[in-house]
Amino acid sequence: MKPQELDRFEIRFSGLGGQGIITLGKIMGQGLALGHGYNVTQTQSYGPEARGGSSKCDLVISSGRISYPKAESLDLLVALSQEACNAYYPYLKPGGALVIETELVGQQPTNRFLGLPFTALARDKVGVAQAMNTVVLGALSFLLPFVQQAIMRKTLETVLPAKIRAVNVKAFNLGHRLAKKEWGDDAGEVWRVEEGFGDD
Amino acid sequence: MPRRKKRKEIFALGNEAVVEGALLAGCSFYGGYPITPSSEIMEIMAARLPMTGDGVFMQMEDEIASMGAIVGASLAGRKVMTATSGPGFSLMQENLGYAIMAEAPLVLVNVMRGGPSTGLPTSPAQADVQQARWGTHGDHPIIVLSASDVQECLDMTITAFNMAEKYRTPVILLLDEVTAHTREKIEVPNEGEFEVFSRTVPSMPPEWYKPYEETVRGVPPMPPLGAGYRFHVTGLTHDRNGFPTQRPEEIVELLERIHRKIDQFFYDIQLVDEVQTTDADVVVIAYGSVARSAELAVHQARLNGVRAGLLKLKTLFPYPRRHTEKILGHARTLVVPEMNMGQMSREVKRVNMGRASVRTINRVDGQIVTPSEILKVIMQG
Amino acid sequence: MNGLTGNDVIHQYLRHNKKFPHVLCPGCGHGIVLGTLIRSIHALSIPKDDIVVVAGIGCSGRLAVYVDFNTVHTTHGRALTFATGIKMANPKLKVIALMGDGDALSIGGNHLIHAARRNIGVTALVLNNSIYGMTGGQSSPATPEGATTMTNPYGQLDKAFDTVELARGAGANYVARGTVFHVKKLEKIMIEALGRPGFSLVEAITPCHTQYGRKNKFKTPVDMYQWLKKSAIDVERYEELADDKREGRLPIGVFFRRDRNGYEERYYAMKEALTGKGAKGGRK
Amino acid sequence: MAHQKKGKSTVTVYPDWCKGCGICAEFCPSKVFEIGEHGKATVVREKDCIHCGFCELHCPDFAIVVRDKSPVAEMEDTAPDKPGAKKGA
Repeated sequence: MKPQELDRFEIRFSGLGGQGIITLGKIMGQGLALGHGYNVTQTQSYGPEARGGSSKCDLVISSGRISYPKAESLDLLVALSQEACNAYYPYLKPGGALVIETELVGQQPTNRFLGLPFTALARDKVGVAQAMNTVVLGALSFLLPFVQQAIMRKTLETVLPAKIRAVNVKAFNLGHRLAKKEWGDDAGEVWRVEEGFGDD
Repeated sequence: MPRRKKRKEIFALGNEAVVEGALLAGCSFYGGYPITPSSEIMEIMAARLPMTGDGVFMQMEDEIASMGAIVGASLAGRKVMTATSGPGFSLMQENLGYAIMAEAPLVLVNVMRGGPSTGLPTSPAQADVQQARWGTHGDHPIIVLSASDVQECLDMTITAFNMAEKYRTPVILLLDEVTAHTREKIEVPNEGEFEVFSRTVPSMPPEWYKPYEETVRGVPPMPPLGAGYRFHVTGLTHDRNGFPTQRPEEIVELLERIHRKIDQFFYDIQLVDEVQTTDADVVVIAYGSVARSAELAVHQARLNGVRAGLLKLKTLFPYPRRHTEKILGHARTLVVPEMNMGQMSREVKRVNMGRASVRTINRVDGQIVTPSEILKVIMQG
Repeated sequence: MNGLTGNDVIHQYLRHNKKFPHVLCPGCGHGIVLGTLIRSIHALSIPKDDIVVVAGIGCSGRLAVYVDFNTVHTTHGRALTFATGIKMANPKLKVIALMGDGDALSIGGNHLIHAARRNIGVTALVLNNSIYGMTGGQSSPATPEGATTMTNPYGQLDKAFDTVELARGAGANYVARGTVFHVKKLEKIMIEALGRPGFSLVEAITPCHTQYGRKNKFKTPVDMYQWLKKSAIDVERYEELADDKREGRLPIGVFFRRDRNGYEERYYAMKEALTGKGAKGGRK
Repeated sequence: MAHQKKGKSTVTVYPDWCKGCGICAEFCPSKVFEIGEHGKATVVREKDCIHCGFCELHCPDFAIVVRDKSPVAEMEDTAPDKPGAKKGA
C-alpha cells in the first residue's frame, strides 16, 4: 500500500514522567520513519522536567523534507495528565484532535476529544500498569489513517527486549481494539486524504 | 552516482549520528568527560569503540585531560575525537591550542548550550561560535563546522575527520541541543560512497625527516610515535625540526604556514548549502538548527511573493566569504537569526561592509528561533 | 654491554644537533636525573624508538628536548594526560612522564591522582625541587613549611605535599623516592620502575640552588648536595627511627610495590573478551 | 680495592659544557678536580683518580668522562636502535 501523502503532521505526546511518553514517541517515530517510510523528526523535553514531573515528546511527520523539526501547530495532542492537557491544548490546530487519559484528565478543555482510561486498561486487562504507553500506541495506530497496524506492531516487537515483548503486544492489540470500539470507525477520517487529492 | 547497495536507514539522535559518522571516518580513539547535552556521544562511544578493531574509549578525569589524551593518541597515530558542551569546551581550550601548535589532527564536538557559566544545561544555544574561533589563546587558524539536522551530523562528522587529517589541525564541530537531541531517519552511507582521508605519513628515511618542514600544501607528513622517526613535539614556537626557537624569521615561518595551510584551501573548506539564493532579494544566513527554521520561513515567504533565499553555513570558520560576496551582488537584505546575542552576524557585517541591510534576530532564552519570527523579519524586507 | 661506560654512554643518547650545555643552572640536579634515566634505559636495552618521553612545563619540561627519543613537550601539568593517550593508543611504547613538583602536584594534581587510580602503564618521574624554578621561584606544593619564596616572603604556611602517600592512596603500583646525590640508588629505582607493569612513580629530589637555595640558607649548589647527603636515609631505617629523630630526615628508597595489571592491559583484555580478537600490537 | 685502580684512568672535562657548579671538586674522594680561574672544573690530580665514577654520575652537564687508560677498541654508536626501525612508517 502506498503511504498517504503528509505535509507536516504534528503530534505531541505529553504527560507525567514515568508514563513512558518518550518511549512511546520514539517507537511511533521509528515505526513511521523506518516502517512506513515517512520523514519524521522526534524531539523531547530534556532536563529536570524529564526526570519526574512533566514529560513531552513531539513528532513531525512528512512525506517531504522536514525543515523545522519542532511541533508548532499540533494536529494531534495526546495528553496523559491534566497539567499537560492544560499546558498544550492551546497549541492544537483548529480541527486537530485531542486524545486524553480519561481518568487523569477530568477537566477537558473541549467536548471534542477522544478518551480511554489507558492506565486502568493496562493495569486491569494487561496486568502491567507500565504498559499504558503501549495501549496508547495501539489506539493511535487505529486512529491515524496513515498508520498500518501490522507495521507498527512489528516495530514494537523489534524495539522491545524479548522479556516484555508479549505483554506489550497484548497491550498494543487491546488499545487498537478498544479505540475502534469506543471511538468508532471514522474517528480519524479528518486526516484521510484520497489519492491525488492532497496538494503536495 | 548510481547506488550499488541500498543504504541502511536508522532512526537516530543527532548525537548518535555523530558517532556513526566518526566510526565511518575511522575514529579509533575517544577520550571524554560527560556533560549535558553531549553525553550520548560519549555513552554510545563507550559501547561501540571497544567492539571495533583497535578502538579505544577512555573516560578521563576532566575535559582538560580528555584533550590531553586525544592529542597524545593522535600523535601516536590514531584518529581521535572528544565531545563536550559549554563549560567543558572552555576547559578544552588550553590543549586545543597545543594541538594547533603541534599540528595534531583531532575532532572536537561541542554541543552548545545556554551560558555563560553553567547557564542552561538542557536548553539550546549557539553562544560558543566566537569561542570556537578565538577560544584558545594566541593567533591561530581553526576550522569550525556545524550541522543542522541529523543526517548532517553524520556527514559533517566525516567531513570534520577528513579536514582534520588533511590539514593536520583540530576541527571543531558545533552542534546545538536541538540538533543533538532530535531523532530522525537518516541514511548510513556504505563503504566506498564517501571519502575517507588519512594523514600523510613520511616516506623518506628518518634522518631526512623534518617534522615541521615547509611543503607545497603547508602540511608536513606526520609519522606515529614509535615508528622510527624520533622527533620533538612542543607547544613552544618551534623550528622545522620541532625544536623551540625564538628567531623571528623562524617564528614567522611557522605561524604563516599554519595559517596558510588552511587559508589557501578555502574552496575545499568553506561549505554552504544555498536554497533559492540566485534571485533572492532577502537572504537568511543561518546555521545549526536555526537554519531549519529559516528554511521553512523562506519557503513561506516565497508563497507570500517575497523573493527570499537561505544561505546555510556548514562551515562557520574560516567564514564563507566568497558565497556571501556573491549574494551581496543582488540581495537588499541579509537576515541573521541566531540563538545568541549576535556572534555570526559580526562576521556577516564584516563581509557586508555596508552593502546590504543586515537584520539580526537574537534569542538567548533557551528557545530555538522559530520560523514565524524569521518570516516576520523577511516580510519586512 | 657495548664497551662504553659513564658519560660516553649518555652522549650516545643526546641530540647532537641541540645546543649544549643545556639551559639549566650550574649545579641543577635535573641533568643528573636525566643522566640517570638514560643509564636506566640503556641498562634495560630498550630501543630508542620505543621510548616516549612526555614532559610538562617548567625546568623539568625542558629536559625532553635534549634526548634522542620520541619526545613530547606538553602543557603545564598535563603530561600524564598525553602520556595516558599515547599508552592507550599504542601499549607497546614505553611511556615516561617527566614532571616537576608544581607540574605534577599542583596544576596536574588531579591527573596524577587519576593516572595512579587507573594504574596506567606509565612511569612518572617527578623532579622535586620544592619550587617553581623557571618562573622565578614561587612556592610549590612541595615547598617545605617555613621556607621563604617569592610568593611566600614571610614563610610557607602549609605543609609540603607527601607525594608518596598521595600515590599510595590513589592506587599506584610502585612508588619510590631518590635523590640526585644518591645516584646509584636512584638508578636502581628507575630501572625497577621502568620494568614494572602499571603506574610507577619515582620522586627524584633535585635541589634548586638558584631559586630555592639562595633564599633558604644554601649559599652554593654544593651546600644543597651536602644537605641531601646528610638528611637522606633509607626508608627501612627511617621506619625504625623514633618520631623525634625523624625530624629533618628524608626517607628514600622503595615505599611499596603492587602487582595490579596496568589499565591498558585490562582494557585490551576486555576488548579481547568482547570481540575474541587479540590485544592490539604496536602500530609500526 | 679502589687503590689498585689508582693511576689507571684518564679524566676529561669538556670545558664548553662545564658550568663550574663545583660538585665534582667538592665530593671527589681523591680531590682530582679544582675549579680553575675561568670558573670551570679542571683536572689537577688525574693520577689519584680511583675511577669510582662519582663525578660522572653527578655532573649535571655530562661534561666529565673517566676512561680506562687501556685504549677502548671501538667507539662507534652502539646505542640500541631498534633493528630495521629506520624504514619509515
